[in-house]
Amino acid sequence: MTDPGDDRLYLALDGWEGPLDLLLDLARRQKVDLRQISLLDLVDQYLGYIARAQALRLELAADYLVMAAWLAYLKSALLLPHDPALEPSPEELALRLQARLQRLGAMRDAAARLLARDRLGRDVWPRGAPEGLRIDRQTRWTASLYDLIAAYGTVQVRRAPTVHVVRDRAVVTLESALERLVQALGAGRGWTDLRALLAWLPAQPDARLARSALASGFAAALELARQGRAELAQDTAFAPLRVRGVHPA
Amino acid sequence: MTDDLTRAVEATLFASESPLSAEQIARHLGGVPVAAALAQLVADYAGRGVELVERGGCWHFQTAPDLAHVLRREQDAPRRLSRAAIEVLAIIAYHEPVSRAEIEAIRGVQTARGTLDVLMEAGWVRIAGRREVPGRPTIYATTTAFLAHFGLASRRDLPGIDELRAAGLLDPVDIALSDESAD
Amino acid sequence: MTDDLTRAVEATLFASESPLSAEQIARHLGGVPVAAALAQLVADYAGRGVELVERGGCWHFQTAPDLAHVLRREQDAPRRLSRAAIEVLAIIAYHEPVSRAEIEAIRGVQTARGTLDVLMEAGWVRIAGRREVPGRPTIYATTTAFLAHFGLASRRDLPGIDELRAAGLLDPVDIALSDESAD
Repeated sequence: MTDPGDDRLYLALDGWEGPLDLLLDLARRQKVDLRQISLLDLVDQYLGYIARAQALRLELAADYLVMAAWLAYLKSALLLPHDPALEPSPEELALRLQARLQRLGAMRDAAARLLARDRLGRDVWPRGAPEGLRIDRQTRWTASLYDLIAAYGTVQVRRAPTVHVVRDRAVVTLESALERLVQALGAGRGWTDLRALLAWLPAQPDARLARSALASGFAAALELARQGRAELAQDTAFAPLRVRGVHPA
Repeated sequence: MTDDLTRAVEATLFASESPLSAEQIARHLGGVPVAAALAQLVADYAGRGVELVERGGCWHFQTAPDLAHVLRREQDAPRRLSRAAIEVLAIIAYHEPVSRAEIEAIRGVQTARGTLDVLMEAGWVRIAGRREVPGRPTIYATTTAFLAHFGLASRRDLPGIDELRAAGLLDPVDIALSDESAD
Repeated sequence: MTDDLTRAVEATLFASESPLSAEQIARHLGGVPVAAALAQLVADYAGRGVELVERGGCWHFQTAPDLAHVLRREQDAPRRLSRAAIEVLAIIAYHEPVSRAEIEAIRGVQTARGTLDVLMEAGWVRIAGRREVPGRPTIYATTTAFLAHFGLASRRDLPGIDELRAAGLLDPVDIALSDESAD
């Protein structure tokens, strides 16, 4: 702690942006081109720095310690006799570290050179009170002739008294279905498929008529069952619905 | 080559957010007299697209007055008419001249005052006088610009009621009911 | 005497609140080619207190850099960027487009959340899409406002970029390789 340079180092602890930044700073203190730094010296300086920081019980972020461990490994690998099994080789790792330092150093220099340029708003100024280019937006309304005519059609339709026309179509009314069913059951048949009882339809029935007949027939069967005049049975879901008449004794 | 003082005055006036008096410029530049530099700049910029002018003792650059049209440009912003507007337009076209109360009676809905304004702004509807009935309501009619926009030679080119019906535009039958066989 | 087109281009650029590309100027003036007029104006203003510059394809007038000391006022000091921010900005400018992981690989340290935000808020950095690699990381690039602020006609004018590229210092960053110390 007698070396004022060390003081500066410690005080600047918060100033480093991570271990690579600290390494770069230490490397620059060697005052040689980054391509020619002594990596072993650099490792020693870094480890020494970390050791002193720990001695002073300064809190070091974990990545500084990770870097220290890695550098210690690198140093021992570099000093030990060459082991061809090591992949990548320690020399290769050292080169990569050097390349990283060079790249970071280059970016730091570039940042400084950028900041030193003639900057707009600091060294050069744009016009203080530009008139501005006015673009007058003129609304141009559009509509097509079809829009116009269709709109008139809509208005006319809205004006006309609304007439709902239900198309005339073939239906089997509930009354006629009831009548048919009572007749069919009256003949004293046993259990019969409901659909068979509706077979009085024309041979080539209109599909809608057949549907109507089935619906009305079903409703009629339910009505007769409710009145106690018929029984309904179904073996399983969706199985044919069977019906038989109930005749008072 | 422009001398340094003139250049400094030029840059100061260019960068300033408001017009500056000769005294203000001089103070800004350390107290040197600037009258000669200002005269030089006025001469330099004469006939350019930008000129140096003095207004009420203060100097500023401005674009040359004859180029004012260059700085303003018109741009079309096409917009579709609203449904209400086009209905009102159609009613006017088919029934003109027609009053606002009549338009409302035909549409069966109140007509927002803005709707007629939009149609007049578009240049398609004009005030065609007043109806000589109590209250003398304003009556509206279409314009030649209306005919031009919709490609009509005259209002007689508008399809008649029978044609609209033939085109299915007046079909009052509830579509949902007539479409049953589709399922 | 300056010709009418040159005057119109001059007035347009003087009046505009932001830099304009040649295409924007041409469109504003009704579609005429303006390259010759721009070249003429650059020559006209050379050596004056105001000059015409091109930054990232957009043109604007600005005061001559050597007059900075005359024009600088107290309130002009731009907000100071942190060291981290300016370093990240340089890395993006020299390597763009670049992902956050690549920036961190170069700096050897995590980037604080606010750093990129500050640069984007300043209008100097933009999101330039995603890199089509696993994880599809967001990639960043600089803007024309960045070029304008730092007085660069294009990225080719970045200080020392050719030397850095020749030295291999701008090669794509291999995140995996440069990350061994963090394992």
